Amino acid sequence: MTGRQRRLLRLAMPWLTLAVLLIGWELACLAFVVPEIILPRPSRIMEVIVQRWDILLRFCLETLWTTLAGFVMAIAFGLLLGLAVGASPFVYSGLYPLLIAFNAIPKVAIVPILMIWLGIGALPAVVTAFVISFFPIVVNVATGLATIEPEMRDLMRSLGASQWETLTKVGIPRAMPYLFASLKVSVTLAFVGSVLSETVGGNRGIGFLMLSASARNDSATTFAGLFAIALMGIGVYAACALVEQRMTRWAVRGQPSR
Amino acid sequence: MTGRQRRLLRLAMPWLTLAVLLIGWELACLAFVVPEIILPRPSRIMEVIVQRWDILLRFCLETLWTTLAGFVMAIAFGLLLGLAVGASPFVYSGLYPLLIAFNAIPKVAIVPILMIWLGIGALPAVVTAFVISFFPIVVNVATGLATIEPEMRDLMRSLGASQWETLTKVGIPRAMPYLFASLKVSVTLAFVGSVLSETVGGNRGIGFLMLSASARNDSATTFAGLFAIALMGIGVYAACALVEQRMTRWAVRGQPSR
Amino acid sequence: MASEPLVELRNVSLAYGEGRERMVALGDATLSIEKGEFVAVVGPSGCGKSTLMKLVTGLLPPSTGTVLVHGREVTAPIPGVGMAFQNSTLMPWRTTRDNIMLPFEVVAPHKHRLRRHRAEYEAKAEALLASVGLAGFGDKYPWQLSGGMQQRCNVCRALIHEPEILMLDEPFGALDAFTREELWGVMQKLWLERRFTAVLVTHDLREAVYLADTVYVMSRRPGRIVKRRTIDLPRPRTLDTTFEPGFVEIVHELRERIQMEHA
Amino acid sequence: MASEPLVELRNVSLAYGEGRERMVALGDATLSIEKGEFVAVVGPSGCGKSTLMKLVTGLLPPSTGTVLVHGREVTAPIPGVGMAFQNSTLMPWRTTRDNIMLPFEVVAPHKHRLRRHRAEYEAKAEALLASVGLAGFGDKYPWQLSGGMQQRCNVCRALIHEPEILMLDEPFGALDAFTREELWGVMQKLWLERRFTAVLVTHDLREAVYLADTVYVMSRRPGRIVKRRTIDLPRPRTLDTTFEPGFVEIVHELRERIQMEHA
Amino acid sequence: KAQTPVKFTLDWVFQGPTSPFILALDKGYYKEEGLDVTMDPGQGSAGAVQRVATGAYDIGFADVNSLIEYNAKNPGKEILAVFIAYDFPPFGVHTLKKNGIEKPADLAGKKLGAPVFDASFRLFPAFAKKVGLDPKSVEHVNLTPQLREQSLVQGTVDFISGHYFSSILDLKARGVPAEEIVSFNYSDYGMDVYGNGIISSPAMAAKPEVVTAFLRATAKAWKEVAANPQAGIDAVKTRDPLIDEALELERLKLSLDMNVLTPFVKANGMGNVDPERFARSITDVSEAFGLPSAPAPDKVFSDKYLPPKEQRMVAP
Ligand SMILES: Nc1ncnc2c1ncn2[C@@H]1O[C@H](COP(=O)(O)OP(=O)(O)OP(=O)(O)O)[C@@H](O)[C@H]1O
Ligand SMILES: Nc1ncnc2c1ncn2[C@@H]1O[C@H](COP(=O)(O)OP(=O)(O)OP(=O)(O)O)[C@@H](O)[C@H]1O
Ligand SMILES: [Mg+2]
Ligand SMILES: [Mg+2]
Repeated sequence: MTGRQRRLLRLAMPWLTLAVLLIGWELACLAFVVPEIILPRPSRIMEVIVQRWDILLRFCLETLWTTLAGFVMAIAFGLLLGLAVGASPFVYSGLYPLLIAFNAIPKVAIVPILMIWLGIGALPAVVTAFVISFFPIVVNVATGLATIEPEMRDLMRSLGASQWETLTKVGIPRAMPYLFASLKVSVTLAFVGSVLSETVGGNRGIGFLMLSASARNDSATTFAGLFAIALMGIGVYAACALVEQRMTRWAVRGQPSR
Repeated sequence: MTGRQRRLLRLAMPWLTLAVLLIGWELACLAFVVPEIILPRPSRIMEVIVQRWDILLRFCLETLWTTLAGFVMAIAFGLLLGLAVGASPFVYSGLYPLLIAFNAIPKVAIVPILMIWLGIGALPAVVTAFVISFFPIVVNVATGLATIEPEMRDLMRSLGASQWETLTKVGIPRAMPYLFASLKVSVTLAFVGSVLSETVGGNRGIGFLMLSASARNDSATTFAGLFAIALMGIGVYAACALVEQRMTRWAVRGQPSR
Repeated sequence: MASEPLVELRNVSLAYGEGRERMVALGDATLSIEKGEFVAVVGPSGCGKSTLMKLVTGLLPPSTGTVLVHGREVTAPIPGVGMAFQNSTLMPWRTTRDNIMLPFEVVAPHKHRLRRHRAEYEAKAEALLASVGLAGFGDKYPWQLSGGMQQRCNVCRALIHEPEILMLDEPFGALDAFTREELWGVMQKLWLERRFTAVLVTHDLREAVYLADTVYVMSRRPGRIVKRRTIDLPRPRTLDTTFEPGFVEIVHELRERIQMEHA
Repeated sequence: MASEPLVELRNVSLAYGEGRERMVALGDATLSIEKGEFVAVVGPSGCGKSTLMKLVTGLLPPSTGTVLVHGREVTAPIPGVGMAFQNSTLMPWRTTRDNIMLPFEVVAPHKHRLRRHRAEYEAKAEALLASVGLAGFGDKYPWQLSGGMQQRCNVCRALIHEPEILMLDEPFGALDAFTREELWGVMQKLWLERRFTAVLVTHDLREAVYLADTVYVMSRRPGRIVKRRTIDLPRPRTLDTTFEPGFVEIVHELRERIQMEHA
Repeated sequence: KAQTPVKFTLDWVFQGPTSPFILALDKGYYKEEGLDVTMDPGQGSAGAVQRVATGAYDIGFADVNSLIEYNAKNPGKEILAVFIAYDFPPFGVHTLKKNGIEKPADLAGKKLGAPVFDASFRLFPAFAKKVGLDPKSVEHVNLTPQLREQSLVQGTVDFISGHYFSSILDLKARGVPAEEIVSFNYSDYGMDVYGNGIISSPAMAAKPEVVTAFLRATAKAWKEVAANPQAGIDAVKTRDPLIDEALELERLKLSLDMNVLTPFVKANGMGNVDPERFARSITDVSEAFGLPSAPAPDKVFSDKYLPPKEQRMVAP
């Protein structure tokens, strides 16, 4: 294969896999006569999406912005906390167990309490998206800092660099590929968080749409909602991937570009 | 501070933070007269735990083993998929968007379908824990492989090493600290997954306990359940941390040991 | 030297990067290496010596020209090579001994035998470590070694599986004169015993002349081969040889040729 | 030399590791460095030269003994040092120019001025790069440079902010003889202009004698200082100086002292 | 005797009102009938219907109105209810005195907090029609059950919908005195709909003797619980040891009084329907749910699985 062909194939791959998946799903549904109420066929879901794209779009946009707001907060907070945890063994040993504990707790148990405090609407969705998604960023940033090579550390110390300078000039750039890796996990969690919050209370977003569709036994619409979330997830991922490609080129040097 | 004092302080830190947190919570509840049904005070929760520790323990063990089973599957599968994604740019571009899409979907929408196929009981809980928790492992392993230094790659190629040997001899050990980082995220998600599945169906595990407690407004018991999950999370974390310390010592060389 | 050469480079050039970034590192190199020949390559810094090594072993595909090994064109890294890279590539998660034993885990006859004959292989590693003055450091991690020690390990790893072709990229640069000269002796002894094919990149002309059968001198970037000098001093050579007029003369000759590149 | 020394080591020793792992790398070193003195340290591989450098700058706390700078005991890395580590620590995510400019971003007077005077600082970096023969490589990443080029960058980074104390750990080991000798000249010129205090670790005795005011010879591990030799050859020294009998004699003297360590 | 395996799903967690099933299981009434029953809690009626429809469960306990909706949307794949447990449904809307709502007409223009899958909420349009209220004049806010009563107390919403044996007890638990609570039970306003019943999967429906055996054992347990509610609570306790006994007892008593032991049941036994009323209820429900067409009553309920009347006389 020439380089050009490879590049084209790489661009086509996601679509190919997607097509294979959907066709397989469709055929499986047909072959096993799966009732629509359990698992609608993709063709049915597409039908619903085409029919109701305007409603879906409106609800999507509501979900999208709460998710992004929560995600941005998660990045900022995750970076800061990661820096703190990675920089000091005391913060590490003091906070890590608590962070684990907090994250092992299903957020669905906490969202109602959040809503009692924050009211119902966009705010609890943003907050849920935030609290559910910051942890992966923390662990990767902290690991990036904790594993800075002692040679680099010595270099910075010999220049009289402050802790903070070491972090920003060495820790962060060095951990950049992993920071982006964690963003991939984080953004999916942010979606889960805001959709979760929308199902717990309020009349907005894809979460509400899906819940009320499922209360009506309207599986096709519920799945259309799932598709919409998946699509938004991919969109945000694509945006991140673009930035990633520019910022981590050094780390995949000599590798076929991705 | 001497080294010994530092080490002691580091051991004490988690307990100190925990104590501060709980006391703060208790005081806040007292100060703002928060009704127990909304947010019980820690002392009340402890009371419930002490009174009913035997029952809690039984439910906990059920949750714990499903979680661990799912977690172990997630590690195995996450490693393999991460290897595939990290090793081939085609798999990368073909699978990553789909993985993102899949993970952005709230699993709560999928669990009922799972239950229809797998029946009720431990199996869907294990599967849920698994599907919810493999992704963080995939991204970190894949990133670890994609960022192998070309010098190391050249070394392995000059020895005639296969792709697989490069992965196991360089990719994995090199990414070890990040693999453990992802396990921290992953284990929390596994708990969320199995508790989620327990609340959707079945009469086992902490999830069931919490659901029925919250259905009858028994907040103290609900929170006792949350505490139990948090505790199990910390327990698993501690086990992982022990292994981590042995396996990633080289990466934090010259750093105060954690 | 009528037999077919082991490695042959025909009008090989190599450019890094593409478009505006493109930079020719090696221009039009033609050379051939016989089986069992000890070749040294010298030249100014940045002239493409390391690049040449990677081309010879197939780690880099040439931009133009062909690289032949055993008369066949090279498209993938050739097997059975021992390489000591310029920047030591020891793995920080392995002890020195495990680092050195890496080839045993990967290279063909050994990797199947390693499990059952572990002790034997470990003994071999220890012996090699001892021969470069690192006895007792097997259990240390590379980052617990000094720079020169790391470099010696790096060379050991290239040697241990007794490869047919040995590539050494400035293997003794971080060593003091005496340790270095000791290792010349070790290296020559090995070569006399096993008669592997070797390519040595070095900045030390005495080192080149002491060890090599043929010395190639390269020009400044983009590197071309500007001189080929066969060294027919008798073997084994000793440190005393290096003070003989014949030796000193060759060193001077090479030195002058390189100096022309610096004018 | 009656003035108070800038750096003073009193019976300093250093052991790495603890318990069974414990290994004394440097034993009982006493030396003092005047302000503006150019010191060279030579000795066999693994004898503790790099360790000594880290002790002098406070990067490592001594196991026993005291390190004084300006008469005060050192407990933290001392500021205003330029260090070129033995293994080049260039950052792969920065271009060569940005790597060299790192000290400007961190060291005190510069970091506040950098924003507004960026062009001026960049010009300085370019000039320095050009002086070591790397003109035009500012936009390349370190992994696009050859080993010798990386090493030159590494030295540039230590020099650029004109530190009062300069530590060079085998700075020219990966360079060919001519490039190396050119850089001796560059280094000497800088020193004559600015009169910084310098400590140079090297295996090249000619290099040590060419550049230094005082040469310390260390014994094998655990390293002790076994000889101190002041070089009072007139400055500026040139390449011709290195062929003068006085120079050659000192080199021989040092060589013999080191050889004793290898016996 | 060989045991026939039967998988049974509830609509919700184990609570007082569903205690008869647990009692029947624990006391071996099912076993006596040759049934090997496994019992799981559920996640709402719609889910229970789905579980039974897909054959994941053989028998379920679910709101008949959910069943009507399912059957209307899946013609040809109808699921049958074989036993009605709540002759009067526990549906209603609830508010607090301080909100100034005294009669259903006052609900116009107010804010309703309810989970979208709540049966009382879904039937609200039918209720509104009965009391002459425009359902569109009410603003709905989706709230998870955990939030519903709290939101009413906090004043975020003006009224809520829900099973009164949940909502009222919940409000009391939040410190609202009983006299502060205003409840409009749908059945008091001419809403003749039925509540929960036992539904059977198509496969199980083909084995009438098994279904009948299950119903017989269940009715027996219900009779026992009606006579001695505490026995029911003790049974729940075996499943969920952490329940608050007093609360569950109260809930059970409420549901027995208002949903189960109605005059019709006292006269005709538990499980059957009044055909006329049932047909009416289907029309009402279909309209409230906006279904394309109302399913025929015999596509929703069949009395042919019922054990004889004397075995269904549960009232003490
Ligand atoms: N990966 C790369 N990408 C781009 N350019 C490169 C790369 N590797 C080397 N070069 C360039 O190719 C030229 C030759 O490099 P090479 O490493 O072969 O030199 P060398 O002769 O080994 O020098 P030295 O003696 O300093 O090690 C240099 O100018 C360098 O900048
Ligand atoms: N981080 C470390 N941990 C443990 N031991 C170390 C460490 N660094 C160095 N050593 C040991 O200390 C001794 C001296 O090391 P050092 O790097 O100072 O030697 P050196 O004189 O610089 O040698 P070279 O000329 O080879 O660079 C060596 O034996 C080495 O094994
Ligand atoms: Mg090179
Ligand atoms: Mg050193």
